Amino acid sequence: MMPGRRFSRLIGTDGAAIAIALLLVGALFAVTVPEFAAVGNLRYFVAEEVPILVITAAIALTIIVGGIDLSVGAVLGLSAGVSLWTSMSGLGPVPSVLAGVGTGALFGVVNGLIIVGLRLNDFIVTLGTLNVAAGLLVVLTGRIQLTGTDDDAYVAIARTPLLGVTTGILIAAAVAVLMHLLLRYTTFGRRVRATGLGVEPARVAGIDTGRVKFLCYVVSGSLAGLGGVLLASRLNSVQAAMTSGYELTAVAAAVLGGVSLAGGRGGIWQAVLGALFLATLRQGFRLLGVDPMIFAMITGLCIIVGVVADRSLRDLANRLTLRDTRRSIGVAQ
Amino acid sequence: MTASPATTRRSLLGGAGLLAAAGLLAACSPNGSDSTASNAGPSQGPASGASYDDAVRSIVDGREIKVGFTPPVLSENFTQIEHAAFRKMQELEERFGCTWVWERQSPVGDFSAVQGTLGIVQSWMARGFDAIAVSTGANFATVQDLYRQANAEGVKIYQFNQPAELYPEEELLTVTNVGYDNRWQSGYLAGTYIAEKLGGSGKILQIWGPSGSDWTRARKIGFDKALAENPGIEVVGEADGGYVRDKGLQAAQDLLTRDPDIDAIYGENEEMALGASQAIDAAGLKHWDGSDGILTIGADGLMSGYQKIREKKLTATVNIGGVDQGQNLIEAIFQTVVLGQTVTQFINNPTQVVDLSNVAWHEAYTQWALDAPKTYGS
Amino acid sequence: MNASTARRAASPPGGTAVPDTPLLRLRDVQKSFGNVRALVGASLDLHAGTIHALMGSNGAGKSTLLNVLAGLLEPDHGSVEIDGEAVTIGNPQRAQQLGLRTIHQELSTVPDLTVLDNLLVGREKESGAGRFGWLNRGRTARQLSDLAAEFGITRLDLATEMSRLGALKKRAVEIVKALASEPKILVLDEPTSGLEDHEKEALFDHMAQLRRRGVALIWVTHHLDEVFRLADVATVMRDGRSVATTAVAELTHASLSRQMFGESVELLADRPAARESGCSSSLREVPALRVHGLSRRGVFKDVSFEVRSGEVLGFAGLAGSGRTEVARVLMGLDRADRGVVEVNGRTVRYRSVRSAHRAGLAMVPEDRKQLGILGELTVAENISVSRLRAVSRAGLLDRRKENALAQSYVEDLRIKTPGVSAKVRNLSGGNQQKVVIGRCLNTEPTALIFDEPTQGIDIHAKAEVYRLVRSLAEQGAAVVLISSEISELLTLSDRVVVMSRGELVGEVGEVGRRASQDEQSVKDQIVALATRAA
Amino acid sequence: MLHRASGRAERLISDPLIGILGLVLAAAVVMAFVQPTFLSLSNLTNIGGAMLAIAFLSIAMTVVLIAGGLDLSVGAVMALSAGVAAAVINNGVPLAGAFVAALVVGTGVGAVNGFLVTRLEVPDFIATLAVGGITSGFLLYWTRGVPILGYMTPAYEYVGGLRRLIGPITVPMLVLIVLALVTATLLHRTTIGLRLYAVGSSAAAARSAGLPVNRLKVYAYMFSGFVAAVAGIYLAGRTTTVPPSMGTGYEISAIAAAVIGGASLLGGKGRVLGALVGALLLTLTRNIINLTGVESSWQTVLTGAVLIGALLANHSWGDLVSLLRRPLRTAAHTEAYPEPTTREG
Repeated sequence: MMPGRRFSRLIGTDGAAIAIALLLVGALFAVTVPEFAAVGNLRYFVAEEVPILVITAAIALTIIVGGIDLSVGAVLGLSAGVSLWTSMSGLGPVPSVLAGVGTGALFGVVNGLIIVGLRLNDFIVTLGTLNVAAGLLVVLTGRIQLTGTDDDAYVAIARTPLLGVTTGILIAAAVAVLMHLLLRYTTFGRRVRATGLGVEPARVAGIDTGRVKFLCYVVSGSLAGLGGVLLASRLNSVQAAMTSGYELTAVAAAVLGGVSLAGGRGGIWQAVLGALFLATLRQGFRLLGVDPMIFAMITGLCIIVGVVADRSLRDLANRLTLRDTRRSIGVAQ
Repeated sequence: MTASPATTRRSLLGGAGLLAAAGLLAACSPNGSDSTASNAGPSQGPASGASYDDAVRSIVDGREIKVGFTPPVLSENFTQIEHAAFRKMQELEERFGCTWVWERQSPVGDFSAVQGTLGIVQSWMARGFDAIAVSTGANFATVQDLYRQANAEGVKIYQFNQPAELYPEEELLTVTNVGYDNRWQSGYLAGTYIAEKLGGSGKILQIWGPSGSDWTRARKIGFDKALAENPGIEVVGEADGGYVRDKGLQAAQDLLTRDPDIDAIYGENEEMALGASQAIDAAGLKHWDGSDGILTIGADGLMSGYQKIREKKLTATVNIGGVDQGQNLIEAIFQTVVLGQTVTQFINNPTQVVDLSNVAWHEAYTQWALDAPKTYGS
Repeated sequence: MNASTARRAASPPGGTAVPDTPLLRLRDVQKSFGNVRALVGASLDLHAGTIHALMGSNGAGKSTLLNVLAGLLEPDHGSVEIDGEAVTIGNPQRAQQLGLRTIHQELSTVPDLTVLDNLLVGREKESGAGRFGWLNRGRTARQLSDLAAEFGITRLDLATEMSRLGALKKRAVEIVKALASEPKILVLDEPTSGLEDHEKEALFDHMAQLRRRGVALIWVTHHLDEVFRLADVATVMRDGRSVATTAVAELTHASLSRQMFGESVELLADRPAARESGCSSSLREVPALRVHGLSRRGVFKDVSFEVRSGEVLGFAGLAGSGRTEVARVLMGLDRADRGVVEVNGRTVRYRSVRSAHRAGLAMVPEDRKQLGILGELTVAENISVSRLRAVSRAGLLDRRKENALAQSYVEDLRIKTPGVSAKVRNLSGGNQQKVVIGRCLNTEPTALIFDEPTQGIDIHAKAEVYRLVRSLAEQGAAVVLISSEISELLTLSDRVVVMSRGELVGEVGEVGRRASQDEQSVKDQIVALATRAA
Repeated sequence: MLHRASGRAERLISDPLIGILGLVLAAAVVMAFVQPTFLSLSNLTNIGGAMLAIAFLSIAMTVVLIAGGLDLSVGAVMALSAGVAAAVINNGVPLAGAFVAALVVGTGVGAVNGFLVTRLEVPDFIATLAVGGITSGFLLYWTRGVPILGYMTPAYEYVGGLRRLIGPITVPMLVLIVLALVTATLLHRTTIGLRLYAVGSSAAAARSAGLPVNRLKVYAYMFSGFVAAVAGIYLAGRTTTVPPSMGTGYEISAIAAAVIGGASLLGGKGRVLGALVGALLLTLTRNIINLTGVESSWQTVLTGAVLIGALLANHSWGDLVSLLRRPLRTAAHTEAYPEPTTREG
């Protein structure tokens, strides 16, 4: 009985599946590809994934609240451009960061206003703003070559080595942790989860779901902006369409991490693990010398298998928990 | 058909080493010393004598050379370059006994999948590749950091088909850039060709690649120079064709509708020029026949483009010397990695405007590369 | 076969010899979900030309049984026979082939299709769809227009998109659709919910007519009056079992309710003694909740009432009369066009859905599963969610505080749960309802609205909810009770107001003081008010 | 009779598509003044030709959306089918055989989508995204990134619309018209169409009504794959070469066009005519940019703006009309967050 319950709790823990998968894949690559676990290599490839990690957290939040923000990737690119442009104009690191995050936040506000205020479909609205953001970056880079700032302080934002990794990685980790805490341990996070489970019951429970959603889009946009700053700082260069398709990777990562597209279910760190899992696969296959074309196919398969496996595990855990619950309170029916 | 150009070229290379050296000389940047090219023995073919071969053989000592090759996107152009490289690799392998480990990875996506290129290069660095050959849509600044790291780790980076000429040579962190000058060897050539054929005056359309790419910028500089030299040529419309045929076609179609009275269309790459050519057909307009009609010119030097030139659907294209790029890339790698020589920062290859008058040998030369008997990598 | 023979044919199983094979025979049907036994053993004999009422409180296993009949669930054990032959229903298509047709309680129409297309979906062949599934709309329209007209669906309506119809007509469409397929066995799951009186009458006429034609009807209903009026046989289910099948002629109200509720029916009947004093003492005070001239365009108008502290105000009325809508406006879920809401003499300003809670209003909503619980959240999270400020500091949640709070409610309300961190969706209906009540109490409301608080919960939970409502009032809360069960209103309320067609049409005062023999007359009074023509 | 007619007229006027068409017309009128060639026959023909690929795919997407699904793989399937058609022709198979092969491949990938979404219950967004990735990855791997060439024949030039049939009319235009009519007929005049709406509107309700929900969804995905293959066959002819990146980004345009045309991501809504109008609006945006000489870098920005604008028009046109006609009617339910269905209490 007890081991059974412990087992069901273990596999029922959100994110157990993705954590195990990540560990397995990581271990597999560490054994088969000697370069994989090398510190420098790990550091590099995690640093490369920083923008994806950040927008995965962002998109996961909007999915959990019952929407979706497809514009994160393009907004990340635009914010990176605006931020680097600001820095190249000699405005110093603080205004540059603010410009980047502000651009993201602005898009978040616009998304939120249109989706909540006008009650339009989030998928389509953010698809529209995705195009707007991506297009604005094309316009920007068409006017100014964003080929690097001389401001060392700006470049240092993401690149400074610290605690064996870089500040960029630390900031991304901090974002993941903070977002997790926000979702789990604050009243706002509670309202987000409740809203995601259903707008109507949440409203009945006295939650201003419109406001909660709006704020989620603002947070999502701001995070995309922050991700953009980190990207611009690390590469010290921004080009158009650099981040196209990031949003799809982020959605896939979040879903692999167990975030339900129906809303309400899943967590930030699980989604981030999903992103790390995809990144690990990519890096592992690269080091194995697998042709990226094949890799694209394998990733697709992994996503499907992952989603199916995650669901089956969850169903099993639910059944076990349900049985335990019924037993422990002695409900016959 | 395939055999003859191959032998032709071989004899050119082997029999007339002078020509090859001259070709390299011509391509070398002004400040590069020519000695590296001329005593780069391997290119001079078997005629150089056995003792030289044995000497090199003993240095090579059957070693394995690990090369990573990453084009920005998989396309006909880069396939041609890769196969030309295979030709040279096989030649060196047979002659000097080296073995090649070849790995090609390209980021999946479009030209802008810049992060992918960086990740690929980094993983090759981690795996201790001897030489990493890069062509990327990433602009100069984006890759600098990674190259610096590579230099620090002693990994040699080679760029090919990269518009590095836009950047100060002393800041380049590559062993060499095997390519051509996009400004003067491509954009300018196309511009002057148009001006010459049109007799110095006419209305033209331009279809460019994605805004902000280095290739586009560089070719535009050259084209603008040609325009400045030929004030009679007037640009009456330009559009973004995204480097793909369908968009090039639509852009050309729209522009032609507005202004059917056009003398020439410049497609910044061949795909878009071919799209423009189709737009001419669709609009029921006449292709250039040597004196009349709409002239179309692209740039790349693809087999598919040559075929269209033969069909008179495409007037001309700038062959950017893909075959020579592939060959010289391998040669540079052999010279620097195995022999420990230096090469110039810019190894610029011959380019030429190809039209009906000279398409035959360009086509045959490219086909020879594509028919490489041995391919490497997975 | 006429009604009387049908009635004879439907003598209880195990009784005297059955003269003819039943059209449908269920024997010991069982169904479990994981470890939960939803059907412990259901048996039923259904004869052609009879109306067979299927009764029982929610959770008794009726819906599981219906799903078996609809082909949505496969039983684990037991047999299903149609015309004496054992069959496996398996899927809804098969059910229809067997002549079994179910009208589900939930609306299942397609909003973007026209009424005619909605009538067509699922029975295209029968409506003359040709090869390649070519639809024959004209024929369908001809076939069904008379039938549809009886339910108030005009020819114009047939060409109208479903989304443009009101809820009542949508229900009518479903009924027409089921009747149109001329089933041998028709299962009706609370078909009258949402119907107006004349529509109910039309439906009853149809049911009677179907009976004459030899169709067997299984009719799930909670309304005893309707059963006595129309049904031939009643099978009562309790705790997943069919406990009794009796010819209606042999039943009385009392015997039927005893079958349904077991002996514990008295539990519901006991009345609090100390009510009068509590009520009268608060009469002089400012009303805890005062509503004046509240209107919402097209939904209800000019609703005014007061509830005093310690008082239970019952809201009676038919489905669709506007009671829930008034409650939603009070809670700030919908906007009023006009009117004033005062709590303790202070006007409530509705800015967001939180305004009502802040003002001291709370609601236990109807339809617990859809509107009440947040199933994926834990018991503790469900209880604290309406007043997170109490368990947080500066926006940070204090889990210990939250759990302690929840624990206190679990004990006070006797919520059966393995712990406060169990997910609410795993609890039984009654306990879920108690969690929602706990959530409301946690907002320390001045006035508390209960909207159908005992819908879908078992008899014991019902009794506990009753006790809770009473003790809340005794502790000084003003309670608004919306219920469709008149006896529930009579049991719990001090006064009952009646709504009809969006208006308050009358009040039955001092219900609590009346002697129980008056009950019938009060009931009649309420029904008369509620059904009064506009 | 009069009553009925006025009901019809009212329905017509309050049709959101009228709003979008108004937008298109307004743009056309403005353009007619700004750039007279806009209304020239040749430009209109251009627009007609340029919208074909998106139009095909938006019809495919509309059907999937109606059935309550989403197909992010249409672009990749289009490219793969184009590749198959081209490669098969290059192997000496006659045109018809190649087309059949392409259609079979497209429909097959659609069936895989359907299987994943229905049997394995993978969310449609993820399933079709992954299948799209696998499909385009396969095409890349198969072609090694080299465009497929050399399959063009005079007959294929007709198929690709490079040669015209009569006047400005090309074969693919006719194919589109026929496909649109057939699809519209299927959707509105046959059992399966009716059932697709029912399934998309509420799978649960459809299931209890005895409809084979999963099978219908699979049909919708197969149809989508089939039409994507038609688009691929056409596009291979139009561009006379199949680069592996052919389909990139098309799925997004297809969704945009379908949604502009009134389809809903929540299922149960959408029309073929709407899909065509959506495709037209998107193509028009590009055409206008090219014609007016607006810097091409603004193109993406404008596309995004048009998408949101159209959604808005779609969303509030009915409201606007009903507001004007019947001031007292309560606002229509919104698409994204339907107001609570007020239950009978």
